[in-house]
Amino acid sequence: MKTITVRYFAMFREQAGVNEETLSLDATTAADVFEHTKARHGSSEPAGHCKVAINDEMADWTSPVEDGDTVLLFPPVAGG
Amino acid sequence: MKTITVRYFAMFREQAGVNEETLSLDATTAADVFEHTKARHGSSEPAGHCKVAINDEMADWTSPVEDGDTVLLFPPVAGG
Amino acid sequence: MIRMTTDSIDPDALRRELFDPAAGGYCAFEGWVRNENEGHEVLRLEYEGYEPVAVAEGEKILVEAAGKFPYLRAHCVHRTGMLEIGDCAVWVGVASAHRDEAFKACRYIIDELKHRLPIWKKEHYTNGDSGWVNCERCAEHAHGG
Amino acid sequence: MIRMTTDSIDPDALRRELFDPAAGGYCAFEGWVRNENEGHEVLRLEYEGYEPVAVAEGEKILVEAAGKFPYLRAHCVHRTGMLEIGDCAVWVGVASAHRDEAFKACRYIIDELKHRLPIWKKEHYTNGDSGWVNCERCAEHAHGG
Repeated sequence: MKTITVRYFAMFREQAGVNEETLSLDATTAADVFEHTKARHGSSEPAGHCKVAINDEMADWTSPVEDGDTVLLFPPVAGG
Repeated sequence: MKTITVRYFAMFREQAGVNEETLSLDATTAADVFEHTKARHGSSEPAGHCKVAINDEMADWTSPVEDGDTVLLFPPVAGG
Repeated sequence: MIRMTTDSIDPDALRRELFDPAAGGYCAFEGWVRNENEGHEVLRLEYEGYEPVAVAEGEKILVEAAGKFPYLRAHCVHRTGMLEIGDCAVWVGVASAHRDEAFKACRYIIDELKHRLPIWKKEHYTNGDSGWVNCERCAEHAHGG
Repeated sequence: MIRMTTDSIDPDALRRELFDPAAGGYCAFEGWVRNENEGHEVLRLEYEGYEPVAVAEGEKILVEAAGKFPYLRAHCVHRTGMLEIGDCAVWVGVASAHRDEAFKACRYIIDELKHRLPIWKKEHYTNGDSGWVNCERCAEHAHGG
């Protein structure tokens, strides 16, 4: 089990009802964390449209997560 | 013979030494007027790089000139 | 330089920062909040951004643009918070020796910025509804099947 | 609208005239006097234009651009007279619903304007010489053989 802090943005924050939460979970990659939170908060957004950052660095869904990491979940972006 | 007023711009004005002059000449087209002024002022600029207007309307070198017309001779342009 | 702000954007002041005696061409792009999106009448837009990652990713985009279309100077500012119709949400300015690089770098920067920066917008409609706007490429993908 | 002026150009005032609640994208281009051209150190530039034909031809270009890249509003101002390094010689601004038309119409307008309007520039060099600048396409043609 790893302790992972997850931060939610925009649509994900509204779905989760919190900005941030700290979870204990079995997760190897960023994708594992994302799937866990989707199940937890009933989201169905495909990962392909979303982005992820780990400790403020852009990452891939296959990037490994370590105990103590902060994972940022970004729904589809729309700047400009 | 037609009476044609010719107006010179930029490089052509400097070559002619006048802004404008009124000439009596045998000319059917704008090209005829241009060739006449080139010979008169020793210019060698090819017509292909230049433009011509007749009475403030853009014209072609093959456009006919009439007695009393004002022909504007534009050397290669470089706006902007 | 890229930065995020909650203040209104001052394009004229930003433009002056790009002056360079070797610059012959300057291209600027501004994204304005418009009154309509995909058939919905929009009242205002709410922008949310995550600054640490947005700024890091924006700097990468500026460097990429300089590699592809060598320019002299480029800046970008993105506003967040609640914006009204006509407000400038994003400004990109590029000064370069010749106009081709200025246009192309400016276009590259705004195109990349729109789909790579962690910035989201929520539209507030005249009927009282609101909704998060999906990214352009997602929409293209979805429309394409 | 296109106009010529001997006064300095005020891009911010011009930009405000293009505001439109349906506009989501705004693209502007400015031509600045730079300190160098083809290896010559430039001190200042002297622009000469013939306004009646320049304005008529400019209006045609704006109409053509609207046909190709439908925009909401576009303006263009060209300055003539003696300009110093850093001065804005030409300004083009386009507002449209989406950014693609704004970029493309702006580019079309400046490209056409540069080789169709009866406007000429004379460069004054630091060594005291001066020379009329030939049009871009003539130069390209000449370089191409």
